[in-house]
Amino acid sequence: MTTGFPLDDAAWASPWRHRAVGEKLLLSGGLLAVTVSLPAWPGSVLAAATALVVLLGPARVAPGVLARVVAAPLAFIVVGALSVLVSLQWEAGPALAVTDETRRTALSLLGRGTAGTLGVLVIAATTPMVDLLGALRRLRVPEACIDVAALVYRLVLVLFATLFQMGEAQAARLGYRDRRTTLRSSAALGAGLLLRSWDRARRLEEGLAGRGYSGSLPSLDPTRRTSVPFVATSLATVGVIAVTSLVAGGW
Amino acid sequence: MGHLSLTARAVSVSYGGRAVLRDVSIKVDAGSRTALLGANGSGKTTLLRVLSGALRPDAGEVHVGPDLLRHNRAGLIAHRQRVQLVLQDPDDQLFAADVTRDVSFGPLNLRLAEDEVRSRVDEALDVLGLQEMAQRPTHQLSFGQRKRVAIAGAVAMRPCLLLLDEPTAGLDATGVDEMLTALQRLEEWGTTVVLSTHDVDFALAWATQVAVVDDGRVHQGQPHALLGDTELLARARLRSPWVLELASRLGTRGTGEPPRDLESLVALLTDRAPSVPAV
Amino acid sequence: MGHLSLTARAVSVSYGGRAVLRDVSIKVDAGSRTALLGANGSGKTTLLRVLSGALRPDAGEVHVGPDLLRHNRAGLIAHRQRVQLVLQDPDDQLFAADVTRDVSFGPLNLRLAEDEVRSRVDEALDVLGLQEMAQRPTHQLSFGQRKRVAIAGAVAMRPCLLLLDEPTAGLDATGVDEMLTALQRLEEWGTTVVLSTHDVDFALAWATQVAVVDDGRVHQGQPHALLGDTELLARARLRSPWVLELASRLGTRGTGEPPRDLESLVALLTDRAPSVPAV
Amino acid sequence: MHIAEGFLPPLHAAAWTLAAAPFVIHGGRAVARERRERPETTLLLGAAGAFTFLLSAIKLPSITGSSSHPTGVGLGAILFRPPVMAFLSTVVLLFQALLLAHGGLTTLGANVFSMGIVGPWAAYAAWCSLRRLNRTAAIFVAVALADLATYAVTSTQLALAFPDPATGFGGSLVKFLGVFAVTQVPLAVVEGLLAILVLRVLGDI
Repeated sequence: MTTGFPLDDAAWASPWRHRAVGEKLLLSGGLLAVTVSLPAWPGSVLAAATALVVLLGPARVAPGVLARVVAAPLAFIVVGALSVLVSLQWEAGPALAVTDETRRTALSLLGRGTAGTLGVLVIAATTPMVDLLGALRRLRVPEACIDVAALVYRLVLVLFATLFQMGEAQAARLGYRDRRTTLRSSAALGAGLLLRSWDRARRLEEGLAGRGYSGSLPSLDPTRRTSVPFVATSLATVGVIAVTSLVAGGW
Repeated sequence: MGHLSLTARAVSVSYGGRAVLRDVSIKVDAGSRTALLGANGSGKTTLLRVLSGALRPDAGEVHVGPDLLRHNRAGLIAHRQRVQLVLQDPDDQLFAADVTRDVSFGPLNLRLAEDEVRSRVDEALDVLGLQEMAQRPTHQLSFGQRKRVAIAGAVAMRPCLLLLDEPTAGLDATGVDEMLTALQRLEEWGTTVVLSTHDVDFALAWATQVAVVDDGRVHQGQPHALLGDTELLARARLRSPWVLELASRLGTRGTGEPPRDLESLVALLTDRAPSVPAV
Repeated sequence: MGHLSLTARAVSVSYGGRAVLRDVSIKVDAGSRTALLGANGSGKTTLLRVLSGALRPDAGEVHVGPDLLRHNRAGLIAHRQRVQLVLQDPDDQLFAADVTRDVSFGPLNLRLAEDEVRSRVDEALDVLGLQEMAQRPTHQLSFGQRKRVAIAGAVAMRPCLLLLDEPTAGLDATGVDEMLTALQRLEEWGTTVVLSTHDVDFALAWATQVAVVDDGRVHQGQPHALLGDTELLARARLRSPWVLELASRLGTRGTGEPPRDLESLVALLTDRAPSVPAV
Repeated sequence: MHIAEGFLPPLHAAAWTLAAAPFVIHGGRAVARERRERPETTLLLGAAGAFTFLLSAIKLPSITGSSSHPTGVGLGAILFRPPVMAFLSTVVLLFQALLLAHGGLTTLGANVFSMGIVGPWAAYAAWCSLRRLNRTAAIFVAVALADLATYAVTSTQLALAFPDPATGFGGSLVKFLGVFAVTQVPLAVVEGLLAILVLRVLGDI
């Protein structure tokens, strides 16, 4: 059974899962940094290509999963870029125009958005959420906040299964045959979800009390050694992209 | 309602690259009692979801009587009025505050007149033996009662075929007895029931047809043939029904009709006793 | 750890005016295997919660060995290091994203050093046969595996007594076998296990002591005495174990040790055969 | 509607992060304080966060044909109050970025500002001022306003980053508001109706 979150499944199954979070963040963050801050051509294209090679190569993310995951953000990127491409003029009434400048900005947005999304996937598809939260904990983010976030993760997975089954059971009884029934069923689903969320929290409180729960949720993070070759390769790759786009960069 | 058979042909399903059902075919005869047997995670629930139309298989077809199930709006609406699936956990299926409101959810979606909705609800509660609970809030009911309310919600759609995922799981002896009574009444009422279970003893005692799900493949046949096949059962991570195991260990096999429950085993064993030569 | 007995004396509990337990006493001997039998809603879980300290009874006392359980902070902390309760639904106890993180929760709350925590986690996973799953995400485990992880979380507290609420409910044959192996290893490891169940066959085969919960009252005794008492069982809405039922129907009762599972029943029945005078 | 990763120039991304930070830190502090006083808070907040995240997975009946999902922040603001929503929305947006590739990390601050701060405060203000007149109407207005405010702020953020070469910020704002109105305005209406029904099922109104 799938969990409903292909990226999460990919992260847990990733060959890079046991790598130190810091080194993966370095690579992902480095790609994001060059994408956002350096000229889009050729920086974004190089960053996007690098992220794609990393994801499909050593990180072994299935191409189908990748395609499914990028579809939604890509829609936003395209719509956003199109809005920038078309300039709204005002000469005796509204008029639309495409200029060299808007074309360049739209293209650079397309490049930056795509490269940025792929860059985030380098960390998202290789690192389970809980490892990232562990890293935040080491960065001195307050314990209480990390505990809540970790619990949100676990409960999302538990409750998603519930939500999915509730929706399917409603559909079986024709709860989504038209707009009216859909709205009614969605509301029952939302209310049911809220009640089940509370119920889960209450039962978990009792379940954890026996093991000494008193508000905090400590757990043992695995120790991971940073790989020098990985860090060096990441720095070199990001450096090459940065230098190339600074030297050859147009816009 | 009327009697209709349900058929799946060459159905394959995979999740995230893993094959859950491979080229599976199954035929549920109208009026039969079919038990779908398999270990947890064997694909029983997936097969039920395919049969109910909730899951569109990667390959293969589902037919109700002569009609092919089409996974478009109209096709699913038609299919769901004939085939209803009830999931294992009743709490995933009860949305309304009380029993009557919950059971009326389906009939209301069928756009029936209020009178008709009421009579459908009464009928469903009656078949499931829940009339006295009609006004009770669902969360005050026992687990076994909630399971029956969930079934009543499906029954109010007046399906020809009712698919039940693990209807006896988690029930105590009383709960199982009440569920058996309900199944009996559903049968009299003209509904063909398919249920999944990992309880081989229950399947042997109840079913007239058995399908064993073993690692994504389905073997269908007579209860005694399949449940006496120890090799198949071991492959499917199921144990033998104790009546068959005992009959075989005591060497009674082959003498007449094989036993299906305690009563028939006792009859068989006491029949055999006189055959031991007396002094 | 060490061996300690667990006793409840004259315990009464009521929820919202309804008496759930009335003047109940029970004694769990160190090293015994105690099965708490009862229908759903009979009060089994409530009794386990009282024994674990999770619920303070309206009246009555709980003792571990010679020590009275006091419901203050220090008393509960001391009690929970000796007595651990594992609930029926593993998702009520698993909060962490992977197995090791979850099992480490209890030992970390005991403020143990990291090395000690790690060794406790390893030990608990080892006893439960979960070493290979140490790094697996919780949500990808099967129901049976999650049940064992929940038990491992309790075992990492190194209790003398482990209370398991319906450990076999919802498990298929393989899951039950794995659970039995785990119970066996817990016993070898020196933990006394008390479990609740409504499966009379399982209780007969496993337990050395049985307590039947019948409408808020508890009857404790030897498995054969209680599980052969058809009147008591009927009152408690339980059926008879099939081996005892069959033995009684075949008239073997009274000839030597009563059977407790298929093997001993076969031995009994085939032993009987030669006793029929040969020609 | 979240701004995708890489979409905002670095200065804008940093500025919105700085703008959101005080609210999120305030929310985080409130969480820590709350927990010291009531230990069960962690579990309730975890459930509230999971609920908010999953609410956005419910598909709503679409009026325009495109599928839309509730943001949940309006309902969340009424149920859990805006300071807590600032923190919970940050968690939810982080999870959406990493579990669904929806939104981004450099754009997290901007998205938190629109969906986690302006949206909930707008909802809460509407709820507080209208609830005495008519609770049903107050819920509808609060939840719909949370959506509309979120959408207006997101469009403003994009317009500030990409002013139109001819008509500047104003022209750009008109463009972005117009383009995303197709999905966001009907969503606000439907989510308002949904919130009324949810609270009615729960017996609150």
